[in-house]
Amino acid sequence: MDLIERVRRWAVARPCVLVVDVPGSTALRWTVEAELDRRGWPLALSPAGADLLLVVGTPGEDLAQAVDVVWSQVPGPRHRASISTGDEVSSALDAAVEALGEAAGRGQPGDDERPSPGDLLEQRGGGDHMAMEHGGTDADGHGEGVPHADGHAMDHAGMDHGAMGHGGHGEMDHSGHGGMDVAGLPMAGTTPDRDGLRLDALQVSLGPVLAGWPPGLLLHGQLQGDVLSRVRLTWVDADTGDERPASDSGDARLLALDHLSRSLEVAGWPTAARDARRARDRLCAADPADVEAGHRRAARLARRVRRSRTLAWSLRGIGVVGDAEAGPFRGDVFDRVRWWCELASAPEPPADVPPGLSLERVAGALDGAELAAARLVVASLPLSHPAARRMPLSARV
Amino acid sequence: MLTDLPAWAVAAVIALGGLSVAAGIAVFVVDSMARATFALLTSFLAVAGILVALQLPYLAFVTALMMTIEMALMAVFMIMFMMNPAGLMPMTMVHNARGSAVLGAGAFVLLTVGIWTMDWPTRNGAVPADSTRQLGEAIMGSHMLVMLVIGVALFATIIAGTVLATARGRYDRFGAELDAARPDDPVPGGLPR
Amino acid sequence: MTAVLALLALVCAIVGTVYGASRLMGGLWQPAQVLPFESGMLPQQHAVSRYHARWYAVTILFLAFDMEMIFMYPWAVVVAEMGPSAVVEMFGFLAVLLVGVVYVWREGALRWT
Amino acid sequence: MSEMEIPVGTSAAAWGTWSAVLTVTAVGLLLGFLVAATDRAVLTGSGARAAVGTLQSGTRLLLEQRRTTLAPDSLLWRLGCAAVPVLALLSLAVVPIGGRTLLSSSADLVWFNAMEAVLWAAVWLVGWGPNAVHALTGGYRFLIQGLSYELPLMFALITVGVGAQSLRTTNVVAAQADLWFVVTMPVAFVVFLASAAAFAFWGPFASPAGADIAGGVTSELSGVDRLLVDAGRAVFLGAAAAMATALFLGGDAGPWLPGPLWQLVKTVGVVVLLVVVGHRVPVIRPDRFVEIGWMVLIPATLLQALLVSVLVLSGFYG
Repeated sequence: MDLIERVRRWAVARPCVLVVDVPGSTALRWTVEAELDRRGWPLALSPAGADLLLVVGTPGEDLAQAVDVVWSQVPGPRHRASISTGDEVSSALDAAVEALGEAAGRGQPGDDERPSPGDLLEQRGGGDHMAMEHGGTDADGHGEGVPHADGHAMDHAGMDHGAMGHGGHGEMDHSGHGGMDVAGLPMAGTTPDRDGLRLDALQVSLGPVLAGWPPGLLLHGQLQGDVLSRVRLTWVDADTGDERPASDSGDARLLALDHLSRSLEVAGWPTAARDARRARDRLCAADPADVEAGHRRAARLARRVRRSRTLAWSLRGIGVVGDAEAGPFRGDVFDRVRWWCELASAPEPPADVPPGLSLERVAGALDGAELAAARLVVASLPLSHPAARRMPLSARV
Repeated sequence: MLTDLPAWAVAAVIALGGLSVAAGIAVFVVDSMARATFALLTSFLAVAGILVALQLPYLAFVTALMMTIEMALMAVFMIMFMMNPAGLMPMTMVHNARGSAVLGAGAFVLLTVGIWTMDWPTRNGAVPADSTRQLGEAIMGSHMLVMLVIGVALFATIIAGTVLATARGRYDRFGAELDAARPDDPVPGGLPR
Repeated sequence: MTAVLALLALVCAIVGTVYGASRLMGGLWQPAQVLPFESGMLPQQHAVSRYHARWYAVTILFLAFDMEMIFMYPWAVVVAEMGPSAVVEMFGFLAVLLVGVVYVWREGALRWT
Repeated sequence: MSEMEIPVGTSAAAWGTWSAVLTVTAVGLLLGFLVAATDRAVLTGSGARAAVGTLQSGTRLLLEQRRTTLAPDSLLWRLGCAAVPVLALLSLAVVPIGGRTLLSSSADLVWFNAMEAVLWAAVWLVGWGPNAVHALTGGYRFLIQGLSYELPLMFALITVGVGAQSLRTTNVVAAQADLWFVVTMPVAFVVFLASAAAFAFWGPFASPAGADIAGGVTSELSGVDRLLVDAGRAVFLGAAAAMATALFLGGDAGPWLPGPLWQLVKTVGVVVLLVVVGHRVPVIRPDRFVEIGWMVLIPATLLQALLVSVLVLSGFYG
């Protein structure tokens, strides 16, 4: 028994980590990611692949609910930790892996107060406070030319049982299911799609807890096959007034590297994304020699990314933003990746990055996009955050 | 015919034949389109196993290969078109169940009785050392015409299938004069045109 | 072929053993009952609805083209014996199919619509 | 009485059924481990420590709790998970180990192809089972990727068959006594390796398990289920590397060293090449790959087959 216990503890000594970013704790997340890279702990893409749920920063009410849902999906042995200041990163990770070893060594899920799927759905059915219902500042953030995207269908589709049977949902018909639920959830209804067919439309959410996704962003939309439509973007906890420090040390290069690492991760290029994170980590350092090394790394990465024909071929023509308002973010995803490269490899810290695009604009660009393309568009575009607009850039955490 | 086979092969043919029939019946019993499709695949894989027992490796492997791919694609279409594809709602995909059951069972009995009572010709010649080579010789030699006819038929299938299945064509993409430099498509592809 | 059956049996036994070992190592845990992952939000509908594959036109092309494999594998082993005529016939056959592919490409059916 | 019965120098006939079967399985698992460790070393830049790390994460998955989602199709889901490693190991039946294969029939190459084809069903089921949107999307991505790489892969295998005038792996190796096939069939070699990455949905062809869909088909897998799928992918990649060695790099031929050692050296070389090159490129998006597969790879592999046919007719291969 002792041997098995020791094997169990050894096995979780390098856990897979699912990182939850809280809006406004960007710099803290960079510190955490650097530490994880140093330790060689892999990043999980979904709760199923995670052992450790790491919340970086202090989430607001809605995000905390989302974290609870994700936590209920992590298989045991598991541990959940939160980090709120930069000094405690290393010690918090040590404590987390210790606690995880403890949980694994016990062998039995002693702390397993996992709510059942039925309970979770029940809570929502009872009209509980859910992030979904928050319009935030961008409640009507659907793209132009989307019929019936009145927010109403989104908020209620599948919430009260049989809601889809009610009239007033425009094109939603019920294809004979009579609004019955199976295991607490309804089946998808049908609506016309991008190409004029009537297809099943699956209501989906992307974010807030998703790898390579802007912290705190929430997307509601419907999927027909893998084409997204009726996209609505909101910030979670936007109405609670985010008073935390917004992002970074003021160096736009760091922001560029952050965007690059996210875009490259989503584009499926993990080694390049790792290089971007490492360059960012060095640039953050206090030691001038480290910063110099960071510059060199960033320049090398920029060269590598700009030269990659596969990446160019893969990202060309996606998410084209045409007008002048978009400023330097005009063009397709690859143009924007190249722009981030230019910014990241600049010898001197460039002047401020232009403000990001409004959620309405981005939602418009996502409408009718394929899921993979939508992810790339979101990763490549800077988004304007109400809190970020309000808050001055402040020192790193 | 079966007397030419060793005892294990006869046993395998019978067992796999039973599995194949059972899986075939399962197709109509299960609610879910995915399960129906993959029950049918099980049936085909059992047939591939029978071909192995009959010592026709090439036909066996190629049956498994083709049928799996085709069933995977059939699942795509079943799930694209059939309501409630996962069988989460009670439903049935059979119509006139009694009539079709009688018809199916009748045809099955007729064929089975035929196969087992028919006076099959006795084999003249030995089992080839390489059945794949023999097949190749037949296709390129005496049965060349078959291949040519099938080639034309497949070509016609490709053209007809595309014409029927796609709503957009080259005029939608390149304009009425077919002179657009870049096609107008909702999702770009890997090549410029 | 019996050896392959033995391999199949052994591999299935290994898979079974892995499941058994996991029960032993994991202390006989029940599988966790969870909701499907939707990035922290609750799923609103069952994901297994009718899924519109945008590339259905490619499947038709594939299924037709795929048929020629039945001929081509056996053809491969008799090329030398049958001489140039076999090569001409097979590649003539393939050329016809390739014309079909080019047609499909020009119609835009290789793209996701 | 026929070819299926006469074990033409199969490993089962030479070493006894069970020792041959055990050897194949052990080699398969070692190849999978090699691939997984190399992959981890390149991904994390951790060097030799990656071997321990691979063992560690394997053990971690072994003790991890499994999950079931809401209203899953458990039967098909678990079947799909278990089928991935089973098919990977079965595909090794026609890969020569120590100069012998476990199965030696007149259609060995078709067997390898068929095992990879049955994987289509398995991976799609892994995506379909959990009733989750990301996994489902991943399963469909695997199919469309398959539609694009399958025919080029078949043509690559057929080119080898033409060159050797046989579909039996041992004959293919024997036919390369004078000249490795890679010299006259470079296109087929590259396409074969790319297809190997595609059916293991790894590296540039990893979009069915992509980061943009939260891990795709693997997004709802934990514990043993994830272990089986990941191990199966690694074994498939390793098996394909060993097969590439036999089909294009002369198998166990080479001076000075004993045959099996040569084969090992070549296989390790192919694995390292595949992993290093595979991580130098981003994921190839399946909607873009369709046109490349059909309009570039199929004509290229067909020209390759034509070239080899002409060489065969001219008596080039002796």
